[in-house]
Amino acid sequence: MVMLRWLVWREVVLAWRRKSDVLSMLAFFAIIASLFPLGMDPDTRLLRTIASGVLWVSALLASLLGLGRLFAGDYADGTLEQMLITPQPLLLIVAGKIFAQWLVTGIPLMLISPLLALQFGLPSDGVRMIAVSLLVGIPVLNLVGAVGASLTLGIRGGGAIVALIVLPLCVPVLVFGAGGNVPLVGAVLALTMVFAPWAAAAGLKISVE
Amino acid sequence: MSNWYKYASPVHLHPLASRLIPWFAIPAAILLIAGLYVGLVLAPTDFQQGDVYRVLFIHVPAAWIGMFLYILMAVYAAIGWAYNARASSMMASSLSITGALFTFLALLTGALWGKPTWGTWWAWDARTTSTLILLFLYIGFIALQSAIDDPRRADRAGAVLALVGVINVPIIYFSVQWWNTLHQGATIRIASGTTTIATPMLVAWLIMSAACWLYSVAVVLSRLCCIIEDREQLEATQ
Amino acid sequence: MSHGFYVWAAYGAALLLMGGEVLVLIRRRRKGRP
Amino acid sequence: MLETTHLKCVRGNRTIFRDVSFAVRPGDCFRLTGPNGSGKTSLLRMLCGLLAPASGSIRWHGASIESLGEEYFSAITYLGHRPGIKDELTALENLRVWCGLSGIELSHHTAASALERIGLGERMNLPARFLSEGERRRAAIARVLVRQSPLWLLDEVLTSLDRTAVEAFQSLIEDHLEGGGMAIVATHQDLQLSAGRSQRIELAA
Repeated sequence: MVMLRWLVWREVVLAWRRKSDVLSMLAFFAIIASLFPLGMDPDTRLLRTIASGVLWVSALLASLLGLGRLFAGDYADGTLEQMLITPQPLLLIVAGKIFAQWLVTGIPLMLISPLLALQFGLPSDGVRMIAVSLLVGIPVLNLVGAVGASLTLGIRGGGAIVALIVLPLCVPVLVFGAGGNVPLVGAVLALTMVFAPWAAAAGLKISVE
Repeated sequence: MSNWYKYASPVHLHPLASRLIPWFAIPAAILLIAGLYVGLVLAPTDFQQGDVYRVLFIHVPAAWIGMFLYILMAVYAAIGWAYNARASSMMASSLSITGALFTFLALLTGALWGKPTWGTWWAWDARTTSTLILLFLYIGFIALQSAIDDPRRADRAGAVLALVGVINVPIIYFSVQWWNTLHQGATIRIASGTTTIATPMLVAWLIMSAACWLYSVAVVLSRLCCIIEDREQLEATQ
Repeated sequence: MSHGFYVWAAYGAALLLMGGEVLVLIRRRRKGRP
Repeated sequence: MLETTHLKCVRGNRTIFRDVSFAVRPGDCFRLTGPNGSGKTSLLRMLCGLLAPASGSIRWHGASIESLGEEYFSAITYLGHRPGIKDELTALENLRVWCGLSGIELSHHTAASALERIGLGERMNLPARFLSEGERRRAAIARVLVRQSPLWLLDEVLTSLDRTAVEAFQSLIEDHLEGGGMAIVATHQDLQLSAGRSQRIELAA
């Protein structure tokens, strides 16, 4: 418990002192979501039908951008090595880091999504639907993203490869989330919570060795 | 039983694999020629579909092989990781290329079948979409492995990814199916084949399937030999 | 043959891909040997 | 007691060293020397359990370190080549967070006195990015003071330390050895220790 408290404190303080990481991710989210209407006929009916899909895809891409800060910095300065040899279960450390990642990147994404949803002329229950599905679904993106980030640590061209391996794995949550089926998103979340921290921990061990 | 274990080591596996290749490659070639003859010449024109159905002689085996090889790849990768069996990991790397190739072929032939049958090259139906995602999963695996220089790390990282992928495959399939029923507009159902299948059609399909399976075994073994040789060379030079 | 183009394109693509794979492998194996 | 038998290290496809065997007893200080690329860092990382040996075994009090897992990790302090100091955190925060991650709640007071002892007293509240290389190194060294672990694994800790810091560090090691501690130090510089038994492991290129 001491460990988890310090870990989360550390991640939050680091994110706060280097705000540009999170802010640029949020700006990225807003820009992508705004580019879609510009790329097509901004007819209200059309915009309403694509709104949830566009916001979900934008959130997915933005969360990919946020993955750079998850392990890479700690890997480069040697902190990750120290984390692997603390007398604490690695699974717990990884889970804590993913939780902190959700706290500092996932929650802000979810919070600005209703604002962006207004651009698509959605009625209030449509906006609520998107916010709720992102609330349950973004943790899945953080969890699956952590697996990709751990496996590509220190690889040349890692950024592109993270996208290649994470995006296909996010198909189910994207489909259920954009389709507005919150219970199924929750089911995917439960399943991902079981497997992803384990896989990310294994990936870290492989990558740090 | 115990002497089977020695094939877990690449050095012992290489001669065995090389010796096995012709046993699969030659029948594959013969069956392929026979299958092409039966499928393109002997099988009669279908009164409903015309000649397009002949595409299915490749399409169906390709789709099956693409799917099956992914699972097989994950199994080999997992064994290689858990038991530190390098040969098994190399097998997984070898399978990934052939699997991706057949998945791509399934999509391509599917489009060529769909255009005259459904009137569109690409339909977002459940099966097509899941096959596309499967191809993306293969591409991710291949890209990850080829980006890592240390072969041992590549093997293990690939194993984790393959395992995560294989857990995901049924979920992806289910999600795509659910999505498909949600958006009824896009559904196009394949006319269920209740029409009696003429014997030459069935024979052609069986022969082509057998040829494709044998071909993939031969090619995978052959690539396995290449990978073993490459790694031995790496070790020898350093 | 009706829709001949599609049938020939499909078989052509299949043979091209498989043949290409075989060629690549044969060249790789030749190179591997001294 | 730490005991290694016939350790072999393979990186990529290159064998870096083989047949490295030694035993570290309480009061021993091993100096690990060898040219660049001879595997000093790899050997230390193996002893930490970060890197699995290609063959051979590492035992801590008779049990292999893999089987001990976290129990072994609580017995070691490893200072790596890259010190693991976060630029955005102050030296004090870095130390407290590091302890926190090990599951130890370190009071502000204890952390501050450790940093004072290592000569960072005035600058412990500056973000680490304003510290010099040597000061960052000291901030990392402060870890061995706050966590009483019997085995220290130190990789090139003396680099960019000035003479007073090197002397202070040597006296730290002496105290540690006198109290029955063990240390393995990879370094090009000489260590003049007046306590404990000094030994040397030389890795060939």
